[in-house]
Amino acid sequence: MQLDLFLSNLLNPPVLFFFLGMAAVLCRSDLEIPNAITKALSLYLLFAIGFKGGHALNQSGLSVEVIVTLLTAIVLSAIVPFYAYWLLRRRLGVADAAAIAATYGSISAVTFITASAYLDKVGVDYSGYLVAAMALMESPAIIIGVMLYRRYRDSTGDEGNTSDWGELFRDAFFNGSVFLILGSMVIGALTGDKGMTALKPFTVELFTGVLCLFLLDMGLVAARRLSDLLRGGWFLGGFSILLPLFNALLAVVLAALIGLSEGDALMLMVLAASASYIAVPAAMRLAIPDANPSLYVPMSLAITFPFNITFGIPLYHMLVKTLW
Amino acid sequence: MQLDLFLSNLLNPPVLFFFLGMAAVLCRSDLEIPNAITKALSLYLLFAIGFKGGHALNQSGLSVEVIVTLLTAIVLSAIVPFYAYWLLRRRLGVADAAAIAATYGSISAVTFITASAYLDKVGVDYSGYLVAAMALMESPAIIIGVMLYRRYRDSTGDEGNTSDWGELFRDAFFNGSVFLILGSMVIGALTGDKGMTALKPFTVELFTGVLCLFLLDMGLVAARRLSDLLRGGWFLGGFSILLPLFNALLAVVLAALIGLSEGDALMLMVLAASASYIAVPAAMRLAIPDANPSLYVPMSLAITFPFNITFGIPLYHMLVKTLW
Amino acid sequence: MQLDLFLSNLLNPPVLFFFLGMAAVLCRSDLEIPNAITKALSLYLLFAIGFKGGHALNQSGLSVEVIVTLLTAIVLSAIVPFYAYWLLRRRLGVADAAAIAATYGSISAVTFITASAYLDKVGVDYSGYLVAAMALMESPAIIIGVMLYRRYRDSTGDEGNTSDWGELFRDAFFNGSVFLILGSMVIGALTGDKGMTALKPFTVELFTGVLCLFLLDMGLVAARRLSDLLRGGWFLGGFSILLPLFNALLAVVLAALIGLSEGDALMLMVLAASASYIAVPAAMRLAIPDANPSLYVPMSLAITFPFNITFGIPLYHMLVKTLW
Amino acid sequence: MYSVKRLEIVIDRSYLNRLLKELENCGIEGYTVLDQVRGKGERGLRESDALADIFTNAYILVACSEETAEKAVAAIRPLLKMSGGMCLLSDAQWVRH
Amino acid sequence: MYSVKRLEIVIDRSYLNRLLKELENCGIEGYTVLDQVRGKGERGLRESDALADIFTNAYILVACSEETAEKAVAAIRPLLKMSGGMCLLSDAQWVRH
Amino acid sequence: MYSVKRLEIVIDRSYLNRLLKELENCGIEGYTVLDQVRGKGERGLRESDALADIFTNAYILVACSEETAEKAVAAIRPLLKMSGGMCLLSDAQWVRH
Ligand SMILES: Nc1ncnc2c1ncn2[C@@H]1O[C@H](COP(=O)(O)O)[C@@H](O)[C@H]1O
Ligand SMILES: Nc1ncnc2c1ncn2[C@@H]1O[C@H](COP(=O)(O)O)[C@@H](O)[C@H]1O
Ligand SMILES: Nc1ncnc2c1ncn2[C@@H]1O[C@H](COP(=O)(O)O)[C@@H](O)[C@H]1O
Ligand code: NA
Ligand code: NA
Ligand code: NA
Repeated sequence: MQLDLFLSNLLNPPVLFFFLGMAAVLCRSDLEIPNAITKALSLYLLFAIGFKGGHALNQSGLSVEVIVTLLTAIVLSAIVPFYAYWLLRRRLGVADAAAIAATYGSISAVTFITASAYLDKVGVDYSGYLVAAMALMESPAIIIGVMLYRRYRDSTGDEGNTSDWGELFRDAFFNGSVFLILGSMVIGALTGDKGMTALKPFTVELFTGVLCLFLLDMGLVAARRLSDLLRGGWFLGGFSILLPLFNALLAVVLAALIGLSEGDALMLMVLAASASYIAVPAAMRLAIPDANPSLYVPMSLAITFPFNITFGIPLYHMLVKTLW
Repeated sequence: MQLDLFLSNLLNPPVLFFFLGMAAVLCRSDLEIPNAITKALSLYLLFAIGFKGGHALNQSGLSVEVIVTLLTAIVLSAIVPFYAYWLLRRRLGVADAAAIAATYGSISAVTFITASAYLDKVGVDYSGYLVAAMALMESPAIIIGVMLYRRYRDSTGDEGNTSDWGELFRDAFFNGSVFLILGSMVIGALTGDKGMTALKPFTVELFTGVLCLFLLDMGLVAARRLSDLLRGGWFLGGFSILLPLFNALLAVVLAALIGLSEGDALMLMVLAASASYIAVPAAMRLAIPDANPSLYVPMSLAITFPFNITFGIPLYHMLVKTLW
Repeated sequence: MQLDLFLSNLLNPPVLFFFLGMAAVLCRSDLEIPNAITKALSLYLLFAIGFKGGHALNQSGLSVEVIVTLLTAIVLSAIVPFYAYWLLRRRLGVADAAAIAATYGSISAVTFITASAYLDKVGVDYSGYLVAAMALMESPAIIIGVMLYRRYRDSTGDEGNTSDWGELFRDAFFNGSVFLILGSMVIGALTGDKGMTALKPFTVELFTGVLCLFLLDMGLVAARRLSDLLRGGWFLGGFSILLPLFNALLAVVLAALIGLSEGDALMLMVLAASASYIAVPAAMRLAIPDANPSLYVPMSLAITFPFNITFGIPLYHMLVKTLW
Repeated sequence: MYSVKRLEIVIDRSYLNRLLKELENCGIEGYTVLDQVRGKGERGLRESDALADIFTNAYILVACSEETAEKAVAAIRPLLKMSGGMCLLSDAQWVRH
Repeated sequence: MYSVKRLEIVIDRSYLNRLLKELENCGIEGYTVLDQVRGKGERGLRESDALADIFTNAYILVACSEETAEKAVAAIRPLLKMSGGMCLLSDAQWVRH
Repeated sequence: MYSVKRLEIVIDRSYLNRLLKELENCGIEGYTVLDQVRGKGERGLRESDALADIFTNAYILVACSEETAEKAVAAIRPLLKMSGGMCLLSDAQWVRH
């Protein structure tokens, strides 16, 4: 039965398309997806997931339960960078440690989406308003990562870095993906059932198909980036799997404390375990220029992401099933 | 009840996404839509609206009523540039006045589409064949604008301008957007119900979703272009709102004369009130090179367009409701 | 009744959109589809057709009938280049003859797709697993074309050509389009009905619409490339129509021998008659650099393709109807 | 290898076709074009927005003989005057292959 | 025609806006930008993947007076040091129109 | 600042990877690539159509020492001969950062 969960997840078309993308790189196929298309697919996913989340919020309203869950999610994403930083400093400099810590405090929308496809498949419900939790978890880790960096770096050698806090907050809270998901959520919440009726064929019915194409692309990119990391040895590789597991554990404890349902607990775990490869790298490159992007990008994109969508999700589910 | 119409229009997802785009620029978010995607969305909209219009023509046939309506639409779009030019010459040179006049004689397909989404929402019918009216109203204003320019400009200083009438007619009647909308219309008319069955999921069901993304993009662009215009003072800003109002009035009179239905009258007003920001600017840049595109583009795109899709459409509807 | 088949095919929206694209070039319209969009449309089509084919294989299983059909298809695509080369050598050099032979041995997925839209329209069934035949027919002709070239070219003057057999096999079997179609097929076969349910709105319902846009684009490209060829005289123009007819005849004989159904026989003829304009040219440019791409591309794209989708398909159908 | 002039032109893309025609009239047989570049100059920022697709520049690189370059420069000046843009001349060596 | 300096810069696109601000501060009023180029240098291959969109370079071409060029070069050095990249100076003639 | 050679190459994109391999074999460690440019030359117009994606050029910019440039030029000649294309050499100053 346990194996069942893994198989159920692996035979999910989106997950299989991710591996197809990786296989294309291994076979040295010239399969390629133009950059503009990658961006379009990701715009679509953010738009659709935000709109659906907004519709769910419209249905559920802002109850105490919703607010407690959202606050828990924010706290969770703000704690992670602290211990992640502390662990990473054993091996890495301040800049790299801070950037990676921010990466793992934040989340990956596509991991969340893949988990929701998984839950649909195995027939477990989850609350649509968790999309709001996801959106709110993107930014805090960025701020904390940069705070850690500015607090602990040796004061020399960064004259070039002229970005101030104002810019940083803007990069954290108004970056394109956060903005689109939040905005679509607000619109989904405002337009309610009428809006959903008009947009359902576009946002709901096409969703899995677009997700497949996007994961195909992520597979291509992840496989290409992987080699960057493998040069770096085992510490970072191990970290990219063990930290998510620990984050998921922390999340499941919090989920139990605030009394989430089975599906919601799994989703919170997935959010905690996931790491950012879009919003955070863009912010880090500017705010922590001396951190090496060839570390933090492949860690989240080429190890944590595939781990989560293949083994992580069913593993977390097993755990929840045992505990609940 | 009047307020109702405005709210009904404002809570339309496409309109809200337009404002989300504007908000992104105001918040200095880095949200961006690649150019290739903008073009793809606009190709889709032209394809879908043309095809649906063609199917409607196939159903209605080319009755006297249809022909009278189409002729009225053409005449309307040909008259506007004359008085617009005359008004604009009070403040502007020949080139700018002629280019802006052409801009306001022509139409905006997306304004038309937004109005049709509004009518769907408030449950008022309109004739699908008006798409043909729209397509036929794109080009005449271009020709008349250039005629005015060539007639009244001082003959000096334009040796560089080598474009002849042949090129001009081609730019006016065969430019990409006119061609695609007319072509799709013909195909929709030829393939009738069978064609519609095959293409319905693509052209009809996805329509509102794609429109939302496109309007998000238009919001981004409009907000960026707005600053260009604000430097230019109040005359042009006021003109960009008052002329459309006047055009709508003229249209409603004509609509009453030829006995259009409530919905059709509204659509004719919307067409008259809308201004071009795709086909006409492209033609003007070539045919009236000494006109300043930083005037005519933001006027239509950043003032007239938002005005029409937020206040204009329900306002025109109120008027029609009062009169009909 | 015969004319009926032709009309039925011509009034197919995809075919009409192809001619709309050609018309745009003839009218010197500036209608354009960005390259990234062309690639996206083609990725979609390969993804969708592969996935549907895989689902069909999942339903049919790998019966003897299926295997015999696939083998026949492979053999067919491997024989064609030999006699095509022999014919072409009457007029052309080794390099050009070999490259064109490979082009005609291989297939065009979009021709196949258009034929399937035609069969849907006229209400004749065909086996979904023929998609596998199509995928398997893409590559062998590439290998054989290059073998012919390396065997017969005069040994001088090609020091620049350093590509070895390893690279060639990779280009033939792992090029992007072959890889994506085969990969999607495997995923469709693995995920069966569950996968199809999740992806149906995306892969099935949107299909005709996307095909229309893609054929619009192909019309644009074909019309532009046509002029390249017309300079070359009548031999190649005639060849681009007569060879497909002969290939279709050979295919119908084989189809009768192995006892295919009416629809399946037509599809095999269409595959044999079609020529590649994506995968093969890319491989030829590298492996037979001294062949002139301004011959083999427009032959397949601007003559054979339009011929097949307008006259070819109904003609082959007439023949099958007479014989079956 | 022999000496050539490198002609670099940035022009409003609306006028690209006219420019290329002028260049060909001057006997220029080779050029390379980048269809979409953005920039800033006397007429302010020029960044494409793909809707009103008239705020984009094209970049053209031409290698030709000095004589041809001079002819070309004279021929395209009126166009550049009308549309705005930039034209640079520099020296290079053409590698014969 | 008069002599100008051609300044060619390749820089991590994340820093493009800062670079352009620096250039404007030095009195540079015209530039042309290619937003997406890829390349290889001391920091290895840099090819965009559009997901983590931080592995792309931008290319900037500036024509300006020698004096301004020197000021600009001094001003952008710290930025290039931080971000990596390349800066080339060469000579050209500006064609007046 | 020190003197370098600017090598500009336009080549059929099908051969881009081979060209880059050749350049690296000659000891070139830095280059910048534009993957899609169009143009005209001896082989006529070359404009991408994204279907038969073999009618596109790539543009490569390399800054390197004179010596390396000469080696590179010799190495890529046969490739250019086979594929067509253009190769220009000019002078520039490399700005150290
Ligand atoms: N000094 C310069 N250096 C580089 N590019 C320039 C320069 N001046 C103008 N340009 C380019 O030429 C375009 C048109 O220039 P202008 O007509 O002066 O606005 C600008 O958008 C830039 O792309
Ligand atoms: N020698 C060179 N020639 C041409 N482009 C270079 C060179 N060195 C570096 N670049 C470009 O500058 C970017 C950043 O260089 P780097 O900081 O050295 O990695 C590279 O990705 C290339 O696009
Ligand atoms: N004289 C030239 N100036 C600029 N670009 C050129 C020139 N000649 C050739 N090219 C470029 O090199 C490509 C291939 O040239 P060819 O092999 O001569 O057809 C052309 O498509 C142009 O992009
Ligand atoms: Na996380
Ligand atoms: Na109007
Ligand atoms: Na064939």
